[in-house]
Amino acid sequence: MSPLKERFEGLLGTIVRLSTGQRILVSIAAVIFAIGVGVLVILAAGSVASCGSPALYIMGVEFCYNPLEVWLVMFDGSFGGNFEISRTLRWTTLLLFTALSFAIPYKAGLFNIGAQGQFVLGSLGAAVGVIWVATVVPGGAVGRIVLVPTGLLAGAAVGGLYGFLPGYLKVRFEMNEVVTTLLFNFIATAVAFVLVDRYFVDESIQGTQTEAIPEAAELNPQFFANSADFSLPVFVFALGIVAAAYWLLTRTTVGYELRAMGSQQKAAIFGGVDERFTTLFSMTTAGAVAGIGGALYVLMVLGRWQTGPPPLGFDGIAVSILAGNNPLGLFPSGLLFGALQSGGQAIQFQLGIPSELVGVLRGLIILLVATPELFRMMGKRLNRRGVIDIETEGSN
Amino acid sequence: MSVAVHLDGITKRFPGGVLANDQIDLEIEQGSVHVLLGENGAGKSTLMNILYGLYEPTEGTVRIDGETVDFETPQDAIERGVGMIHQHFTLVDPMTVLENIALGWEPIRYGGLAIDDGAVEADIRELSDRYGFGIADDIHTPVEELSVGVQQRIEVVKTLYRGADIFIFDEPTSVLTPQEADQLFEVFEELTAQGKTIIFITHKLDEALTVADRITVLRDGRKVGTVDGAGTTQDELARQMVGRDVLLNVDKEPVNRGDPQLSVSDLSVTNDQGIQKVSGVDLTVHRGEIFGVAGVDGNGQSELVEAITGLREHTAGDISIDGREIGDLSRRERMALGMSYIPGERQERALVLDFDLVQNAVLGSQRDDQFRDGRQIDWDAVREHTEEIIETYDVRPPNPQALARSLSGGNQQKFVVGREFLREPDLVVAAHPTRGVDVGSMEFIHDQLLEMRDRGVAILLVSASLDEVTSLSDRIGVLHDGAFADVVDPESVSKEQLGLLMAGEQIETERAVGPQ
Amino acid sequence: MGEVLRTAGKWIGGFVGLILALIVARAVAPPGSVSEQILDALLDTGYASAVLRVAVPVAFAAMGGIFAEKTGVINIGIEGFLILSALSSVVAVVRLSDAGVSPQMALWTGFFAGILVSVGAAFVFAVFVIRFESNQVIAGLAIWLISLGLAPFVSLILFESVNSPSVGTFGTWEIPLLSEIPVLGPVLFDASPMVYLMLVSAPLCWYVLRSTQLGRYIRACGDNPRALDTAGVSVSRTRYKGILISGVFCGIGGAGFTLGQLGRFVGAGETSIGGRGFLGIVAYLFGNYNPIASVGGALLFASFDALQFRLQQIAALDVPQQLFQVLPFIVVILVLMFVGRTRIPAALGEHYDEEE
Amino acid sequence: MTSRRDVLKAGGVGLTVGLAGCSTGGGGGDEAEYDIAMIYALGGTGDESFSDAANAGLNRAAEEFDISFDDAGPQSNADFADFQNQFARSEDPDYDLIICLGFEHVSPLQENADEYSDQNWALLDAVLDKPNVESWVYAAHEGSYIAGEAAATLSSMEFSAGGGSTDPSNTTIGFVGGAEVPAVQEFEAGFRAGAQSVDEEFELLTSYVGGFDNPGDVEEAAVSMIDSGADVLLHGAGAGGSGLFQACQDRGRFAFGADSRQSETASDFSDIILGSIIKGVDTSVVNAVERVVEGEYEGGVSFELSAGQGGFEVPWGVEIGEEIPQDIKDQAEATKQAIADGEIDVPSTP
Repeated sequence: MSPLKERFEGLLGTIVRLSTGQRILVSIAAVIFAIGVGVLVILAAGSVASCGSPALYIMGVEFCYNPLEVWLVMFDGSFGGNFEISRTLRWTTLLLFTALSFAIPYKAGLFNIGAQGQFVLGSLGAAVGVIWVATVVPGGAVGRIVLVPTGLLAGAAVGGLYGFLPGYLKVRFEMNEVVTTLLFNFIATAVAFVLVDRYFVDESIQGTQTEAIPEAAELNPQFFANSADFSLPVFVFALGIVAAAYWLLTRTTVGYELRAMGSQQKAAIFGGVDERFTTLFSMTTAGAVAGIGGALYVLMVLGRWQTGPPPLGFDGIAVSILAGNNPLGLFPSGLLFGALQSGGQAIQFQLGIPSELVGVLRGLIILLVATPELFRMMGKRLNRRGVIDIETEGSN
Repeated sequence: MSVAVHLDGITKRFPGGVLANDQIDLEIEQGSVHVLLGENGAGKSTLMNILYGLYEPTEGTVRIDGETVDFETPQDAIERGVGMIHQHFTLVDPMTVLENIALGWEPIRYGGLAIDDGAVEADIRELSDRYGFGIADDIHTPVEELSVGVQQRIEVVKTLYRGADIFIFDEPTSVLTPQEADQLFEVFEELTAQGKTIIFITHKLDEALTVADRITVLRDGRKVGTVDGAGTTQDELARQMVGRDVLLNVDKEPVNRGDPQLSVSDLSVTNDQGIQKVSGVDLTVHRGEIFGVAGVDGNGQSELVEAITGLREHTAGDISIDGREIGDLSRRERMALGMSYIPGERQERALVLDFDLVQNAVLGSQRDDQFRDGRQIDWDAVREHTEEIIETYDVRPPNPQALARSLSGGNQQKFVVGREFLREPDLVVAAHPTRGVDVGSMEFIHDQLLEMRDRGVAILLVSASLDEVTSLSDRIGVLHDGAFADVVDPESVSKEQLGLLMAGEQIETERAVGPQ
Repeated sequence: MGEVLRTAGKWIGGFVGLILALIVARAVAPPGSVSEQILDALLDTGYASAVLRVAVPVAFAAMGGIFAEKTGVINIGIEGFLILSALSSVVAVVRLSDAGVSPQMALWTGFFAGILVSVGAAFVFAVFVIRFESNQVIAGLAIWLISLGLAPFVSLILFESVNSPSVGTFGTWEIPLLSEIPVLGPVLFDASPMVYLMLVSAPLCWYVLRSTQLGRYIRACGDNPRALDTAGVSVSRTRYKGILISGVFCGIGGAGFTLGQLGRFVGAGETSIGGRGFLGIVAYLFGNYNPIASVGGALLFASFDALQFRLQQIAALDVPQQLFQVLPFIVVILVLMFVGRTRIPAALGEHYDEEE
Repeated sequence: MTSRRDVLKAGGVGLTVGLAGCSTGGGGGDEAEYDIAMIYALGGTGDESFSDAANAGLNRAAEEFDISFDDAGPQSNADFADFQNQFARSEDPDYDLIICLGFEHVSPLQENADEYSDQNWALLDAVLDKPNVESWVYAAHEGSYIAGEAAATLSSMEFSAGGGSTDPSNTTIGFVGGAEVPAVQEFEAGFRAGAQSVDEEFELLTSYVGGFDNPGDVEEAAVSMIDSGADVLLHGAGAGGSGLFQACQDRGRFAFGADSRQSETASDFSDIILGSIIKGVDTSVVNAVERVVEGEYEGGVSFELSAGQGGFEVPWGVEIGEEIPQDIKDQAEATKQAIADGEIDVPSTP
């Protein structure tokens, strides 16, 4: 028995042991808390920044930003209109994939911090695959029927392989997947850059990017603003994948074995679960799902592969953790982060407040959700004072 | 003699309502060996952790040498001369003997910029000589490289180094051979001769009688009574411990031995650290018999069991079931051949504590056709099966949705036994099947084992409890240092002879009956 | 102690042997060949100086990581501490310079301000993982992500750009006489104060962990917290100390890199820290939690990185620069694969309840 | 500069999308006649170089014409498309021109130029052939030719000024670029050609660090060049360029800046900055705005700013420029004229 394994069993313990209801409460509390801290950050930033006419006076102190205004603009920028909604849903769609890429291995007791790398290489695989296949298939509807699945499969294959590798290193060499997946992100970015720069670069324009994918492969906007790079069928497809993951985890034998492995490794092995198989399976599936997300980023959003992808892989971790790593929670959680992403662009655009604020909120939410004990303590304290009356005693 | 420790009305209630100690009064005389006797969970360790400052009592007071003390941390206790040697050693494996002994009590120099290791070393040598511990050569060796017996002596030296006058030993012999245990008891004599006081926690009656000046029996968190070591008997103590007469002898049918079911030949197994723990073991378990494996914990029992059940690879030898070689088969394939396994570490291995009983009921059978519907698990079938286990094996509460974690030890074990027996196995490997369960559940599980045997199932029973092994088994293999010291007939061998075998010594007895 | 000296001797001997082998190879390499150019680049004293310089942030991150992990707390947030310290040191210098403080004074005050902020962040992290029992991996990840957002955010608010203005650097300290020694002088005795600090810190950390009371508590805390607890030493207090020391080193890494070398903070992309904290984690895994070996790992990685810039200038070579930068990651994965597992503290990642 | 908050206050809280802007400026206040939007290169302003030059041009345009402007700095490559979208969709104000800075805009603009065919766009430092896009590119290689010539002359003689000095004993100079793309490679090509016009023996050490926000790597690359004998270095590394200045300052060598007057924008290093190659980013911004204001905007054309067209220039450093021998400056003027006259043909690829 590797000591690594035991240490992570211990790690997973606190979060796993909460009931579903408690977990939902913790998630909601974390979001509210993060928004509260966000208010403080905005006020602090507003008191430091220089501006002609302050937006707010509190006790004689000038604040350049009014937090209420910021949240309103953020909301407006996420859901205020057809374009905003589709932009939000675009991020939500992609986040569902990277979040699933964290959630599935988590259920098997593994931390996949590598969704970003799997996403990057998956997207490159999809772009290159589609461009290659496009040379032999006609355009139009026929091309679409061939090219879109090609892109998705290529993304899944490359991403899956890139998820398989850390799984293999763990199974064969007992290497900690937290470290390997973390490093693999950096390696992926470098490899993708060099590959594109040397072999797939589009000579006609500057920059490190592939050619544009053929029009037949592009997943064009449907039912939504044309320029929002969002396609409703793709969104439905994403929800379908999430539903499939839920089915896999709760209904199937493999899913059962995976959860047993994640919940209590020794017992799973006692029950005849093959540790190597569940590790490889969950990591490969995770990589493939992130790779599909990458493929959709190319097919639906960018239309080509380009350096400097957004950090969807890391956002996915936040989405998954906020959802308690439960596929059923991914949609609301993904929607929240999609809205934050979208709203972040809006506050930068309209108020001049850096969209990096969203990055801070994202980190805060992760931190707080990973700390259920904090809320339990607060609950106890409030309970004792008689402010609220809830069952706060843990199950252990 | 003066009284070293007074405990007055100690009560300890844990969060969640568990009452571990209930109004316990105790007086321990200076320079004596005082045994705290009780079953697992009787509250012995909790009481001593209170004396050692690890827990704070909910009620009651502790007095040392007549003076009331209020220990908040072990540091406080240590400063008042109380030392504790835990069942699980509190040694830091990669650190040296010196570093371990001095931990927390380093003589610092230059305002904390350095430690006077020379002074520590001199002290250790002096203690080692005075009490005859013989650890002077190992002072700069990492403790992980030393044997268990030496590690325990280091624990004692560590406690002495901290200036302890009162020693608490928490089940120190469970990891020792009888001979090592005897050495420990000699250390006790040395210590008491120098005026030290010893509190010795155990659940082994013979040990208690061997060393005790006085014996206090605890049961269910309450004190039953204190007696003089010289004036009591095993039977008397046993009755006090469990609260009634224990039936040490189980009624069982004469053995009806069938064909060999499990055959192991020349089996060798290594542990995680690559140290050979099982060397060249041969054994055969026939249908309809219980083959018992006795021995002090740590002599290769767990490695043997893990190799047979498919949880650990073996380095040499053959394992076969019903004549079929299974050495290379996975755990799942072995289960499919009719092997059931009741592990000792029930909470770690046999149950997923955060799964409900339904999900636990299918653990191990998740790929059987009975519970499958294509790729899916047929949860309706599993639920029915769960209800059957609960009903047949009297699991309480009878709620399939209950989390395994929420059940008591006995009920958890009954559930496991039920699940494994309902698999209709041809071979049962039971390791410490009644460890930590209440007496009622223990009797129930013993009955179930015998019933399986009488139905013609082959049973390999491994237990640290000699009583359990001798009363249930038809033959007993005594494991010492990874090999069978002998295979004997329980009817024709005394406990003393078994003890010698466990210590690795040969005895003259009639050879075990039946085919080998 | 004798064994320690023998080990040190072995390493120094091996290093000298390597240099000698390179010199011999250089002597026999055909004039004007690419291999001659590569060997020239390797044997240059400027290259050796570059290796020391480039190693600084990675080495301090590694030492910081060791102190946290030795107490049993996984610190993935190292990168975040480096980022926070880098930014705050620059902010302090800018503010102090605006207030008319002399440049060197401003730089050193800024350096300590960076460390202070890093320690503050480490304290918050410690409270979360010790008091509130956060999942350590996720909390560390969160610290990184928060810093990655917060630093450019603050920079934008204060400087109206994710990048700070330039503030200058400490420059190099030339040690009289010693710097005159041929070859060694310019490499070891005409360097940034941060390089000296690194070279002093490595053996110091090693000594502290090995031979001081705090060091032993820290080691015991990560391997068997119960042993420490039963010895009457508070596990959580020891963990607080370990994490705060971790914060100090990460602060030196971030501020020292920024004020010792870059002279500004860049918040675009992965910030000017750019994964050096993660490289630190890799370095201590490589060095098996030994501070000296881990700094050696950092130097090894730095030697790849510094080599890459030199190889790029050899026209005949076509060096994929991006791949070179991730070479340390690949090397560490290969080392862990074929040389063996690191021995991690046994209680790493586990919360310890003092009264269970 | 007036604050964007003024705009916000005017609009109240219930905002409509399109009230854009990181910073709003302009002589005409809120009721300016023309509204201009600008989207910077990745990372936005603060690079002391490319994006800052465009920002300077915008401010200059705001002084000259009756315009107000809004701008935005993308942080990931998905932002380019979104920001283009957002400005183009805006109706209040309805932007008369959206200026996109840098080659990274090309790919999303291909789509958005069609999508918003009524919108006027200007693309800087790259070419896109669309009827509603005017492209502006620069003859940066010609500017770097002049710098290369001056660098080689100084490198060949004993010269010291400010915090640096040259080493006449060898013929080595250096160039550190950001991404290896044509817009940067032309710096390298011109610099080498200029140096070799002085002496065929001159060798240009070259390194690309892969991005424009990485001063640490730029510094190491520059140090290794200095170690190899380079005494005058040029960068084309955007915000990373400060690393090159740092390396030169620490080691007493000289540098040429790029895109902005860096002896002023990076004033900490003015004691080693000989001069800067300005490819005319600010000029092109002013020109692009002027074409809209004057009603000359036609789209579908591209302009290359070269010598004599307000394109490149090489302003000498404010601190040590005066110490550069006059004959070198005269020669630079002559060369500039010769390039404008077509007498010298400067290569644009290495």
